[in-house]
Amino acid sequence: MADMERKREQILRISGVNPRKCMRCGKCTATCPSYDEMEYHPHEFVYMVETGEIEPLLKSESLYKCLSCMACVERCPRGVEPGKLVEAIRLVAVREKGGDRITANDIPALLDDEMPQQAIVTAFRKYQK
Amino acid sequence: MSMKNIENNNETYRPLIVAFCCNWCSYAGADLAGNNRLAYPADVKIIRVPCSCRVNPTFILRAFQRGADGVIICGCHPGDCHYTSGNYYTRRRMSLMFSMLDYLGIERERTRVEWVSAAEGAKFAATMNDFCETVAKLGKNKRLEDLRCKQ
Amino acid sequence: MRKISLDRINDLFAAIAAEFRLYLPVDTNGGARYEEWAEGKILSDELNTVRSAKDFFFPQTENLMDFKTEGKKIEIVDTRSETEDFVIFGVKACDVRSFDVLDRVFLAEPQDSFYKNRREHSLILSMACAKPHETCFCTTFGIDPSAPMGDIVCYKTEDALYMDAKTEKGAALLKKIESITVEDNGEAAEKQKKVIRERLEKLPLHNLTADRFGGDKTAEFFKAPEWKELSASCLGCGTCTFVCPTCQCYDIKDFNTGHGIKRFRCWDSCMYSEFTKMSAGQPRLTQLERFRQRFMHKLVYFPANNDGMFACVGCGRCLSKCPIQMNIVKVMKTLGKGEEKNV
Amino acid sequence: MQAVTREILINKAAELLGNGTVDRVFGWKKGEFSYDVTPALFTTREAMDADFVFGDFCGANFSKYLVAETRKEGKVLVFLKPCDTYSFNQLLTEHRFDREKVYVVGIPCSGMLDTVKIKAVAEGIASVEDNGDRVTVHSLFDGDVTVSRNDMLPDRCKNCKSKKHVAYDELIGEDGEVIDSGRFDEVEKLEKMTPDERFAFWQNELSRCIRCNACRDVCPACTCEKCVFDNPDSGVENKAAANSFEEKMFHIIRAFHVAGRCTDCGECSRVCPQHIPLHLLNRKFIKDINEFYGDYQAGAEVGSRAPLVNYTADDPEPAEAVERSHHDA
Amino acid sequence: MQRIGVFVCHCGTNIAGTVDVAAVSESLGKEQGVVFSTHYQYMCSQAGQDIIKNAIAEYKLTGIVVCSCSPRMHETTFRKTAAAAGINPYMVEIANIREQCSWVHKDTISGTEKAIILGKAAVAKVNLNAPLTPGETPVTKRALVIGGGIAGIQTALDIADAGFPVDIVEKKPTIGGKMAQLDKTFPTLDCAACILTPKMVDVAQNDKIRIFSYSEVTSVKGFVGNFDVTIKRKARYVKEDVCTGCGACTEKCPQKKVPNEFNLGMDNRRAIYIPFAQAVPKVATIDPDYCMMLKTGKCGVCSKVCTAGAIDYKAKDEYVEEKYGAIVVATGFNPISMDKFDEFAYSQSKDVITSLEFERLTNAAGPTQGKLLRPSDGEHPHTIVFVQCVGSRCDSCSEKGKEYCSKICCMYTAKHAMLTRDKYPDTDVYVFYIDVRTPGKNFDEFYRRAVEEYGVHYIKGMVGKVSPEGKKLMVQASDLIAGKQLHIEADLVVLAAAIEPDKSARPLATMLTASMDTNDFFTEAHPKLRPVESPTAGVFLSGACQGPKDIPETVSQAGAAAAKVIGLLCKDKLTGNPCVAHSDEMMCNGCSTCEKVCPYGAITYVDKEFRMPDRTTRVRRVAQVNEAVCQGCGCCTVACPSGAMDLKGFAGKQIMAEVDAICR
Repeated sequence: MADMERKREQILRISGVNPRKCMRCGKCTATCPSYDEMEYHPHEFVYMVETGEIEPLLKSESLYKCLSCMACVERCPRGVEPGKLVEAIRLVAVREKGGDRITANDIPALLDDEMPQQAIVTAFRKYQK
Repeated sequence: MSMKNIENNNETYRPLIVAFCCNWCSYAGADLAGNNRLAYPADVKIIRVPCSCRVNPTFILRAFQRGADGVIICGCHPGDCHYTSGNYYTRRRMSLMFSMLDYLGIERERTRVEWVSAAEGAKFAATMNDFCETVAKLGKNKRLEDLRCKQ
Repeated sequence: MRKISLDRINDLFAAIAAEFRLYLPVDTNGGARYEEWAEGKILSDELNTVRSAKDFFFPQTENLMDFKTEGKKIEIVDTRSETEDFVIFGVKACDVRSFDVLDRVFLAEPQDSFYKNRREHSLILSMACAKPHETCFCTTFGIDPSAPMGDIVCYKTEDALYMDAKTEKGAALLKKIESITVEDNGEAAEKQKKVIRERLEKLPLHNLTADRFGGDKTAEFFKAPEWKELSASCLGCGTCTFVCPTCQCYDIKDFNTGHGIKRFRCWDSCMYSEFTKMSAGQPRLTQLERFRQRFMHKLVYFPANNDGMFACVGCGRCLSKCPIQMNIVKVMKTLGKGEEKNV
Repeated sequence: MQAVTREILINKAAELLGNGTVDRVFGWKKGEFSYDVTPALFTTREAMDADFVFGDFCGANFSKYLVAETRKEGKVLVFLKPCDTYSFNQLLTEHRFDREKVYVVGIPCSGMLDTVKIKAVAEGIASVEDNGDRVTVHSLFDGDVTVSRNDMLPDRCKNCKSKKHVAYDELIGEDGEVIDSGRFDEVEKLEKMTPDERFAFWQNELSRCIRCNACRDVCPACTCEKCVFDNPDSGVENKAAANSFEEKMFHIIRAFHVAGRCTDCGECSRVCPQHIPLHLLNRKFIKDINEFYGDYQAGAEVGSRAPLVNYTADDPEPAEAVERSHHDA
Repeated sequence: MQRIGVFVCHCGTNIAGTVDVAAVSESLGKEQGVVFSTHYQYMCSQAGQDIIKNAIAEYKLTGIVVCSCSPRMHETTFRKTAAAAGINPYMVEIANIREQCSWVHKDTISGTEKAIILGKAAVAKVNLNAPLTPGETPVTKRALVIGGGIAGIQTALDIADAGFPVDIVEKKPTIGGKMAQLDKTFPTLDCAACILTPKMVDVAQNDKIRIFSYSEVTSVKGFVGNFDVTIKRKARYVKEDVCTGCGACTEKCPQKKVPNEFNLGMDNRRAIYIPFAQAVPKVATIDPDYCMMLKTGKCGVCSKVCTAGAIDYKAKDEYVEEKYGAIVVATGFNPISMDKFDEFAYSQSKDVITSLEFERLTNAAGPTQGKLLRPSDGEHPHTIVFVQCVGSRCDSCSEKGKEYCSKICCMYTAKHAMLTRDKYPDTDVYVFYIDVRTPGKNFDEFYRRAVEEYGVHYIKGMVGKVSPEGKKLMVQASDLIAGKQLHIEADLVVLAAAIEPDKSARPLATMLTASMDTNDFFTEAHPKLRPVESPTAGVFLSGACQGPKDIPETVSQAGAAAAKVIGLLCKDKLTGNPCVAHSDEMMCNGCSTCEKVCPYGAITYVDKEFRMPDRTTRVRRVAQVNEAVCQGCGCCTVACPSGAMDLKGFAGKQIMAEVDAICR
C-alpha cells in the first residue's frame, strides 16, 4: 500500500500533473489515435492515478501503445496533460524493471517501411531508459 | 549577555502588538473569534479602520515610535474588498513599505499583512497567536524606537 | 609655546581626554565632523567641518524642560544640569569668531542659561589654517586665519604641533600636559603664519570687502531691485542656515511622549516658509523677503545692534553647500556693485 | 566634455527670444568659481553673453523650477538634459504646470562632474579644465592635478539611466538611447548584507542628517503645496530630527511619498550637505517596483499610471515580496 | 475641549466575568477630557441608555465612549441614544471590550489592563471627533438603460411602468438583442419572436421610454442620483423621424453582397437595411462600409426610391447630453470566437456551426426559411452531432476558452436536439456532454423528454476531433460509459460555444467606475444580498453582463434591477454616509493621485482661484470629493502625499491618537 502511494507520488512529481483537475470529459480519449490498441485509455490513466490504482497501469501494455503524440495534452480543456502522466508511469515502470526492454541496436531489425516516422522516434523515447 | 536576551528571559516581557483591522472583514473576523471564545494574547490591541487601505505607513512607524513591537494589518481577502479594490492598494503599499523597512535593517518579522474574512474567526486567533509568538521571540523593538516615549 | 611631535599626538589627546571630554574633527563619509575622541580616532586634515562648531554651545535640538502628566495632573520638571568641562580641538579662526557673534546673542540679557553653561565649561584649542580654500573670505571680516583666538592656539606643521596659551584656562591646560610636550621658541609657528599670509593673497575672494555694508545701510539695500534676481532660484531650504556658524534662530516645540511633554528647542531657518509662524503667522511671505532677511541680518541688522560686528565669519560653508550655489558672496558682490578693496 | 557649447545654446536662445517664441530663458549663470553656477533667468542676448555658462557643473534639474516659472506670463525657454526630461514628464503627469508655457530645448549630456570628488583631488580649486577623457584641476597652491573624467562623475551620471530625451520641443544634437545601467548594483550590495549590517549602514548615514530639507526642496517629485513634515496639522510635523527615529521617519516617508513618482534624477544626493546616499532609498523602491510589478520608469511617458495607483489581482503578497527582494539579491 | 462621558458595560458576566469593570471605569475617569465615568450591568438596555441620556444632560457631555460589545453590534443603538439626548451621533465611540477582550482573554489582570487601554484609545479618538452630518443630494428622476436586449427591454418597461422616464441606448440599429435571433425558447418551446416582439412594440409605444438605437454611451460623469451622460448617436444616414420603414430602399439598393450579421453572415443583405421585419425602430440604416454613395459619391438609388425623403447622405454623428438618476447596465453577451478550436474544424468546414447559427438555420425568418439545411450544399443533414462545453469550463490558464460554465448550453442543446428530432425524425442526433446541468424549473423534465421521447443519443464523453472528409464530417469521440471510442460520420456538427460579455462592457465599466471580474463580467455589490447592484452607487446590473443567464433569469433580474431603480428614483433626496473623504484645498497640489485610486470616481478636479499666503492670487487645480459618491474607504488619504486628503470619522490624527493611546 505504502509502496503504491510512493509510486503515485513519484508519478505525480515526474509528470507535474494534477489529476484532480480532470472533469471527466473524455476529450483525451476521444482524441487518442492509439485508442484501439489500448487496454486503458488516457482518461482512465488519469482516473486510476487519482484513485491510486497504479499497479494495473504499470503492468498494462497500454503504457507502450501511447504514441506520445500529445494530442490529449493539446486538447484537454482543463490542462490536465494525460500524455505526460502516461510518460511518467512508463518511466516508473522502466525504472522498476531495471533493464531496457530493447536496446537501441535491436531497433533497426524491427523497422518496417510502413511504420510512421513518429512511431520510430517514440520508440526510442519509450524503450530507452 | 545582550539586552535582548535579558528581556527575553524576563517572564514579564510581553510584546505590544497593534493590529489594524478593516471594518468589513477582519474586524468582524476578530469579533467572530470572540464569539467562538478563541483565545489569543491580550498583547494584541485592535484599531478599527474602514478598509486596510486607510492604513498610512506613517501609522505603522508611529506605532513603532510609541513603543509597539509589532504591527499587523488585516483586511479582506484580495478580490473581496468591501470597496472593491482597497486591499489591492494595501498589498502594493505594504509590500514596498515592508521591503523598505527590511532594507533599513529593521526586522521584517515585526510587520505583517494578513487577509482575514468575516468568517475566519479561527484564522484571526491563529494569526494573532503566531504573530505574538514571532514578535515575542524578537524581543523589544529597538531599531525603530523613540526613547523619549519610553519611561 | 609648547611642542609635541605629530607621531605622539595621540598621547596628547589621551592626556587631555583623561581630564576632559575632548572633541575633535574626524573624517566621515559625509566630510569632517566633530566627534568625541577615543582611542583610534584620527584628527581630520580637512580645513573645516561640515557642521560648524556652534553645535557645542547651540546644538540642533535640546531639551528645555519636561512636563509630566498623569491623568489630569501636570508636573513641571527642570531638566537642566551643570555641564562638565570639555575641550574642543582644532577650531578654525572663522569658527572661533562665530562664538563671539553667538555670545552677543545668547549672553546678552536675558542670558540663555543653556548656552552660557556650555560656554563657561568649554576650552577652545584653535588651529591656524595651513591651507585656506578658494571659498574662504574670513579676512573680509577682519579675521586672521593664521592667528585664531581661543584658549590655546595651535599650529600644525608636517611633523609637529605647536601650542600657545592665550588665556589662563589655556595656560592651565598646557601646564597639565607639560610632561609630554617640550618648550618651543615659536619660530616654526611664525614661519607657518608667514606662509599662510602669503597664501591668503592667492585666494580668489581675497579682495572682497564688507565696507559697503553696516548697520546704517537698511534704507540703501532694503528696496534694492537686485534681491529679486538673487532670490529667484533659492529653493528655500535650510542648508545655508544649518551649516552657518553664526545663524542662531531657533523654534521651541513640544513633543508629546504619551506620558508627558518634552519641551525642546531646535534650529530654525529664516529661509523656511514656516519660520516664526506662531499665532500671528510668518511675517515674511515670499521667498524674496525671507532671502533678503537672512543676508540683511548678517550684513546690516546685526551690525546695527552689535557695534558694527558682522554676523558672517567668511567660513565659506554656504559657498560649498548651497544646492543652487547662491551665497553671501554673490549677494555682497551684486549689492556692492562689484566693488572690491583696492590692493 | 559636453557635446554642446555655451555658444550654441546662446545662439539658440537668442533665436527663440528674437522670433518671439519665448520671452525669457532659464539657464545657468556663472559664479565665483568654475563650479558654482546658479540657475537664473535671462531675457536678452547681452545678458547671456555676459553671464550665461554651460559646462560640467550644470547638473541642476530645472524641471521643478517650471512649477513656479509657468505661473508667470509668457513662455519660458528651458534647456533640459535627458534625465531632466523624465522629471518634466512626471510633473506634467501630475498637472503641476502648463506645458504650453514652456519651450523645451533638449540638450545632450555627457555626465556632470561631482564637485565633491573634484575637491577631494586638490585643496583650493582655482579652476577645472575638461579635456574630454581627462580633467585637469588647477589648484591654488599645489599646481595641477589631472584625473580621469569618468572618476569625477557622480554616481547618478556614472550609472546614467538614459541619454534619451523623453520630452522636448526641439533637440540640439543627436538623441541618445535608454541605457541598461548598473544603477541597482549598490542597492543589491545592501540587500546582500545581513540585517544588522544594513541597520548599521543606514544608522550611520542617516545620523548625519541635519534636516536642512535640501533633498526635499530640490526634489522634482516633492512639489506639495505644504509638506506633511512642515504641517502642524498633519500630526507628523517635525522641524529637526530630535532622535534617530525621526531621522528614519522623515527619509522613509519621503521616499514612500515619491515612490513610483521618483524618476531617479539623483538631485537629493547631489545637494545633501552631509553626502547621505539618499538615492539608494529611492532606488530601492524603484528596484522593488520593477521586480514586483514589472519595469516602470516614472516620467517615461506623460499620463502613465504609477505603480502605487495601480494593481493587478495577482500581485505578490507583502511577505512574499519582502522575501523575493532578498533572494533575488 | 470635549466633555466626555465613559460608560462601561458589564454585559452581565460576559464582560464583568473577566474584566474588572469598576477599575476600567475608574481608570478612564482620569483620562484627559473625561468628566464622567460609570459602569452598569447592561448599557444597551433601556435603563442603561437612560444612564447615558441623563449623564449627557447632567454633565453637559459632548462626547461618549461606551466600553461594551463590538460596535458592529450596538454602535447604532448608542448613536441613536446620543442623538435622542441631543448630541451628534458621530460623537460616540465604542471600545470593544467583549468580543475583542473579555471573550478572548482568560485572566482578569490582563483582560482589565487591555480593556483600559482600549477605552483610552476610544477616549483619545473622541477627543478629536467632530460632529458629522450626512450630506443630501437631489435625484434626477430619469433612468438610463444601456443595452436593448431582453434584459434592457424588461428593465425599461418596469421602470416606465412605475411612472419614471427611461432611455434605452442600443448600439445596433434595432433593439431586441440576442433573443430576437433565437428560434424557440426552452423549456416551453414558445417562439422567441412571438414573446419578444410584443415587448419591443410596448417599448416603442410607451411614452415614458425613448430609444436611442444605433447609439453608444461615450461618457459618464456625476454620481448616484445625478449622472451626466453623453450619448453618441451614430449617423445612420436615414432620418429616423421621416423613414416609414417601408423597405423599398432595401430592395432596390444595388449593393447586394453585404454579409448579414443578423443571420451571422450565413446570407447577405443590402448596404441599406432593416435588420429584421419586426425591428424597433423600424427604420432603415445605411452601412457606411458598403454604401457606394458614401464611399464613392456615385449611386443615390435609395434616395431616389424613398418617397418620404428620409435619406440624408450628409448626416453626421450627433452627441446628446442627458441627466439620469440611475443607470442600468444590460450589455449582454456574445458567443466566443471558435477560431482557436481547430480540432472541431470550425474554420475548415461550413457544416461545423455554432448553436447560435443553428438557431438562425431553424428560424423561419432565417437564411433557409426555417428548413434545416447544410450550409455547404443546402442538403438535408441526416446525422447531427452536438458538442457541449466548447470553450466553457476550460482551465484558467487556457488561452482558448473560459473557466466558467456558460450555463445556458445544456438547455438550448437539448432544445435543438429535440426540435430536430421532432421536425426531422429521420435524423440521428448525438449530444456529447461532460455533465448535463438542468437545475431550472421544468428543465430536467425537458432534457429527459429529449432523451426518452425524442430519442436523442446523449453520450457521456467529448468529441476529440472533427475532420472533413468529402461531404462528411468524421467525428471521433469517446463514450466513457461504454468505454468506447466512437467514430461517427456526421453531416452537421453544432458547437455549444461558450458565451462571454460583450466587448463594449469593459470601456463602459471604466466610464461608470463599476468593477468587473477577470472575465469582464460586472461585479455585483454583494454576491448574495445585492445581486443586481454594482458596487458603484446608482449603477445596476441586468442580464448576462453580470454572468451567464437564461431568459427567465434575465427577465427576473431585469425586474429586480428595475425595482432597485424605482426605489432610488422615488426618493427626492439621498442621504449619504458622513464618514467620507475631504480634501483640504489649500494643501492639495492637484496631482490626481487620489483620483486614480478612488474606486467610485468620487474625486474630481476643479480650477479654483485662491488667495495664497504670499498675498498673490492663483488659480489652482484642486481635488473635490463628491460626498454623495464617496463610500469612505480612505484609499485616497494614503495615496495623497500632501496629506491634503483626510477621512472624516477616521482622520489621520484620530487614528494616530488611538495608536498613541495604545502604545503609551
